[in-house]
Amino acid sequence: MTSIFDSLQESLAFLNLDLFMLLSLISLLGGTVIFLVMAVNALVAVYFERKVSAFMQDRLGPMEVGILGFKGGKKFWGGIGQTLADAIKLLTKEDILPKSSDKFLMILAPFIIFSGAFLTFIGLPFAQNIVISDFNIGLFYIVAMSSVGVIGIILAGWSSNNKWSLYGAMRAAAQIISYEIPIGLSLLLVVIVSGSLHLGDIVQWQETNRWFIFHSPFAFLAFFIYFISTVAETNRTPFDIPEAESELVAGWMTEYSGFRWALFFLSEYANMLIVCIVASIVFLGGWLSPLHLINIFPESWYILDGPALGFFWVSLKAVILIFVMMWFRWTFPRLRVDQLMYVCWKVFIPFALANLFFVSLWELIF
Amino acid sequence: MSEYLNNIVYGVKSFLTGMKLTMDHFRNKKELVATLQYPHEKWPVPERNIGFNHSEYNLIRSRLHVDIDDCIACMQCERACPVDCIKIDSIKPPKGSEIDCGMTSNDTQKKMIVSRFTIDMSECMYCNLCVFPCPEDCIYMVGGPNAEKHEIDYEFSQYKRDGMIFEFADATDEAIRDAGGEKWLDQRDVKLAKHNDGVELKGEVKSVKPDPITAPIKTDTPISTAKPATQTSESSGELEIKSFNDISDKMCRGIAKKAFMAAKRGGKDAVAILADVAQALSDAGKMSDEIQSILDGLSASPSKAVAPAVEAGGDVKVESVPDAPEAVEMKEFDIKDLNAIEDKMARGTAKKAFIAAKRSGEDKVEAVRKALTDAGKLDTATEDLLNSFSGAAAKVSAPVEAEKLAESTEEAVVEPVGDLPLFEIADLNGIDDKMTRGMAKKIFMAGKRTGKTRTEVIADLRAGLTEAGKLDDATNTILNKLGSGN
Amino acid sequence: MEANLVDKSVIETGEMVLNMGPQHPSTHGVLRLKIHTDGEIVSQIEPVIGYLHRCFEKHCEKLSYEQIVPFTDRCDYLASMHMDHAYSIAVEKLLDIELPDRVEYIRVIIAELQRIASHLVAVGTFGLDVGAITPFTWTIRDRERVLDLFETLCGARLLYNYIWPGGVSHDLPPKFIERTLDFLDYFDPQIDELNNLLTTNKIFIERTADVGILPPEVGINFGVSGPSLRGSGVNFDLRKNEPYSIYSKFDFDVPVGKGEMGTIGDTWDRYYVRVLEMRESAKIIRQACAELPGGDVHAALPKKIRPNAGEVYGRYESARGDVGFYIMSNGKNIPMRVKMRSPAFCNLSVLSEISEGWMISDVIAILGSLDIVLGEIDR
Amino acid sequence: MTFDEIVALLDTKASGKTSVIEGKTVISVSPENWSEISAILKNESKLNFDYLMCISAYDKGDNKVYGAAYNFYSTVNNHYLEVRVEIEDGISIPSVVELWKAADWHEREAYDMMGLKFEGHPDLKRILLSDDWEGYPLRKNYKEPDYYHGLPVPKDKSYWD
Repeated sequence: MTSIFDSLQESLAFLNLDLFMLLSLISLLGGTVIFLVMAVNALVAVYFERKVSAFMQDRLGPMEVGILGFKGGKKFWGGIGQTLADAIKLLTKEDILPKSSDKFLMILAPFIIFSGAFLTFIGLPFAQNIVISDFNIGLFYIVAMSSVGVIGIILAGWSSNNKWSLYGAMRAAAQIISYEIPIGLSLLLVVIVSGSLHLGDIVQWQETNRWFIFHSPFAFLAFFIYFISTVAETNRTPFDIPEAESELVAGWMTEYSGFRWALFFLSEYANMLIVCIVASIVFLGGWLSPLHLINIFPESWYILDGPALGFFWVSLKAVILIFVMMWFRWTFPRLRVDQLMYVCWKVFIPFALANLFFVSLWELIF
Repeated sequence: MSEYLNNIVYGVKSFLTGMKLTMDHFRNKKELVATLQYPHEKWPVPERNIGFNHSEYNLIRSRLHVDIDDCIACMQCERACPVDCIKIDSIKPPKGSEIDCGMTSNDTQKKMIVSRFTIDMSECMYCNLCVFPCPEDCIYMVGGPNAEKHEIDYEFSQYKRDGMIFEFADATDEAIRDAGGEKWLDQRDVKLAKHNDGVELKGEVKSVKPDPITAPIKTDTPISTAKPATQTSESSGELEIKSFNDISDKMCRGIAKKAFMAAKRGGKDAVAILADVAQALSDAGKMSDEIQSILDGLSASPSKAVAPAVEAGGDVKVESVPDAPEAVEMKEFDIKDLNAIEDKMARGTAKKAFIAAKRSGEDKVEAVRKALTDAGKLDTATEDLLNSFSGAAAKVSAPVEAEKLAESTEEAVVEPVGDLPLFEIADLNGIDDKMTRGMAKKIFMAGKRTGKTRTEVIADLRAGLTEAGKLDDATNTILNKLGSGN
Repeated sequence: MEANLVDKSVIETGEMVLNMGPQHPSTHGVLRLKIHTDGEIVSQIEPVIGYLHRCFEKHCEKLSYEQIVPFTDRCDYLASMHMDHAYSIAVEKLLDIELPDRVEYIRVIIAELQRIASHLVAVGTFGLDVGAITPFTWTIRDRERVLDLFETLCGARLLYNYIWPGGVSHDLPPKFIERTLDFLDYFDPQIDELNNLLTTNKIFIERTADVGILPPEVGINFGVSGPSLRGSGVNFDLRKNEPYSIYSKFDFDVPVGKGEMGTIGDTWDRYYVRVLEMRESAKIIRQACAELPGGDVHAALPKKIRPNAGEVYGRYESARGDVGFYIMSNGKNIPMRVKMRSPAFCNLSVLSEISEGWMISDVIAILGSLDIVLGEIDR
Repeated sequence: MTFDEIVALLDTKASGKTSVIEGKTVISVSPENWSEISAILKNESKLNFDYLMCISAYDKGDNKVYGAAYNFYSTVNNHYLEVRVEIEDGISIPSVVELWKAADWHEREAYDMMGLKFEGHPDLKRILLSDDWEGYPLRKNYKEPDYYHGLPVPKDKSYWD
């Protein structure tokens, strides 16, 4: 598995730059790519979410705004330019910092959250060879980086000097840190079985055996624990208690507006994408086609697996998972903060630990 | 343990039920979509569009409409309105005159001319109560029997609140005059003038008079425009940092502002500040003709906070403010204008003279000037102020009379905006002499009962006490204090 | 050693006062709650009302009896018909008018449709309060159909001025009964959908059952009425116990809280009573539509309302509870005093009693289950 | 119980302390007897007025006499009673908050709007108007203030009338 970083290094070798310049150039290129991915993801996902929610709620959603006169079709694609218009609106909005807020931290917070999401993308493969930098400990790196954001959330809540924000930040800290544990335990299962933290190796294991979700009943359960915990990790309904618009106004984002708020939004949707891609790579066979569900087909059938289609499979799986997350959001009420903790500590963690034990047994026996 | 598991099972089951439902709505159930894409699709109109019978009347409450030809000015609708949003004036032709007011469509002979039929839709609460009592069926929410004539009007909007006042009467001034409505016309004109006065004010405090002296015109620009006269600031007698905004060059502006701030912090007065600014600018070598003229303009009228300033720079935008100069001239000399006088004592004297002049109907400006000269308090600033009004005085006299007329006929006298609230009776306790205190309190109560404003009450007090020879210095100070609002 | 690490004078622990409102997504209007909290736990609540005070009672002293009707509309803007009806009943009692049968039937049909519309908002916004957004849009969608019916009826969608002392302003439009029945046929399955989506949802039950329990005797002592009181298991409905208008002719049940998911009188019960009441209202409408007599609706409209000196206290079961109009007349065409006993005013007063010790999220749920309308509280 | 029975019962329990207003089914109680009568109304098992529906403060219009009309209902015995307590301005009425919690807000409202004072009320302050409001708006002799916090109160529509 080669990374974009490596291939760029090779292909730019003809420039005869010294190493420092070369690395800077490549980092710049890589960073731009990540930023574009995040921005496009947010644009598309917000539009998608609006339409999904609208259809589930017997509405039509955005129908008016178009791009360059093109308004989209009658139903689903109507108002295709809405999120673009929203983005422009957010960027041109007045930037408000409350008078008695801690200005430095308040400005800093969105960037911390943003860089948490940004850095995670470095180790995240979109397909076999489409990864910015290929780590040996890719899984570990992703889990570590995706929890950086919580610092930003606490800073945002604290520095706003608003009681609602503070509540939101405290809830978010408790929630995100708690849900790290079931996520970690579920991913540990995969590491035990495949014997590697390298995402490429994990997919390799699934290629030779089967999708990990079908490894054993315990792996099946682990997938759900992982997925629901990530819903909580990304602060989405039914676990959106840090935002809880009917209780805390807007939680830790209450005092933010304009560009800074847009950064929160960007990172929220980026986090969604990250956890869904990780789920599809680790549990759902990554860039492998659905034929790898159970490996019993003859060799010649696997033409669907080519490197070109890898990206397609990963994104398809991720999009389906994102849709499920949205589906959750527009179906369920919100949990209370103590119930949220109950679900984590009294349901998910015991189950995840039991899973770990039984999967180890399973590996010993079979 | 089983309860724990049961809970989980029940939970998962209920989640799946819910998710199935939302998925159902996502995939089919499109017929349930309730969205109406408003500008493209419009609300269907309920189909009851037959006649004016109560049982058949098409009920859309969108906008009131009056078929004025049918109106007999019976005032039923005005009386029925709970929020007084309908106003009807009518003029009955004198007996024996041959004016024909017309017939209604119900063949009723009209006996009056409807000179005014206004409906303020911004106050209407769409209760429909005015529709029912009408004997001629001429007022209705649009959508009635004349729906084809008057479209159903869901969407009427205006930029100003005044725009929501709809006038339905179409009687010409001629017709009204013929019917003997001169008096009504005069009253209407007074009201209109008053209204227009308010419109020009745009809600700003009327306390400081705009500068009547034309703005210092920059010689080398062909056209210069005075900014709307209403842009006066409340802190009269002070130079403001905003005044320098007219300087076009950024650098110069910065220097000027810096110098201004420094000078202001030093507690200098306007002239000294300007000198400082000029000094700073010439030190920096930035002094140009343009700036000089601006500074000159500022120093010429330092008592006016924002001098009507010159649009600096080459390209001058001509903002036509045709009414502004006229409005300036027509502004009446008000007692509050005297607040601009710095010296407390002088202000008191001036106000006293003003009130006295107002009562006796003399020329107020002259009276004030005389009183001040007698007291030896007439300084240049005050002189300027008075001069600014003496020109206007002649023209003012006509509207003043008109206003008096209006006052005599109307109960509602507009209270001067910006006057301070009436002070408490306890504030008079500072007066030492018992007799004086008692007298003052009596006057105060009388004033309060008749609903006078603070300045009026104080003027009364002053007049009353002077008459009794009880107005000593201490009392005067107290009154002055009250007059200035603390 | 450890004692030195924490300077107690700097780090103080104590209660925090949280101002919920007047601008807050879940206070259902401009209500302000001063909440004393210890972390998330609420120790004391002080509702501050009056932000929407519009001098209703003072207005009434300046307006004639007919002109007051539009103002009663604006008290409870989610159940305007009920306010009209309550006021009209009180004035009719004062005037001693006998109404034509058709008027009574029309009034009952309209009032029950309005009850459905009002409860739909109550149920939907309650879902919103606990974080479920989809049920809200579904209920609003259904309410819209009721409002359409009202629009054909009297031309207005929210503030109707339809029921007058002595009658109604207009007769039913053509096809109104058919359309009403169509709506009811459409509406029944929607309640099932709502139940599947929200009422029986595990998270919803966790959030609402056993939360904010209102014991019946406390409710009565505080003057709580309507569905909020019936949720506590008190079988008290003016339509049944003191039938006004022609409610004694109809066959319907009064749903009360049974504590199916938790304790009797909890938030879930108060919510579910409303859902069940919508079905009962539909039942009443069907019966009334079947029996609707003919006649002139304007027969009993008095030319001028000028009651004799005296006073009357009229009670009415509105969507929020027991509306009372206390009207004192001194023989003029303008009432001497109109006092409105607003149900939500009393219902809200019990909030601090039942929500202390719960969490902030629960306070929102409890507030939502009381179904207050600020227009009516502040008048 | 009918109104006459209630009156008879009250006569035996506290004779002479209540009177029936002529021509009306309303009982009048003087403020000094009100706390005793209210306790009887609430606690006497035959009466058992457990539901205080409404307290309506009213102004007789003579600038002197103000009153409060209490509307009671018994959810157990299903009967009604209206009691009036009339006072001269400045005298306070005993509060019934101890007996009916519903009275808490109603009494505050009566104080706010009509200036009736209730003795023994735990927290008698304004409820609908702001705390610094002057005067009691529902009194017949109430005059709207010209200024509120220095802001003129718009009373006329000069351009419109």
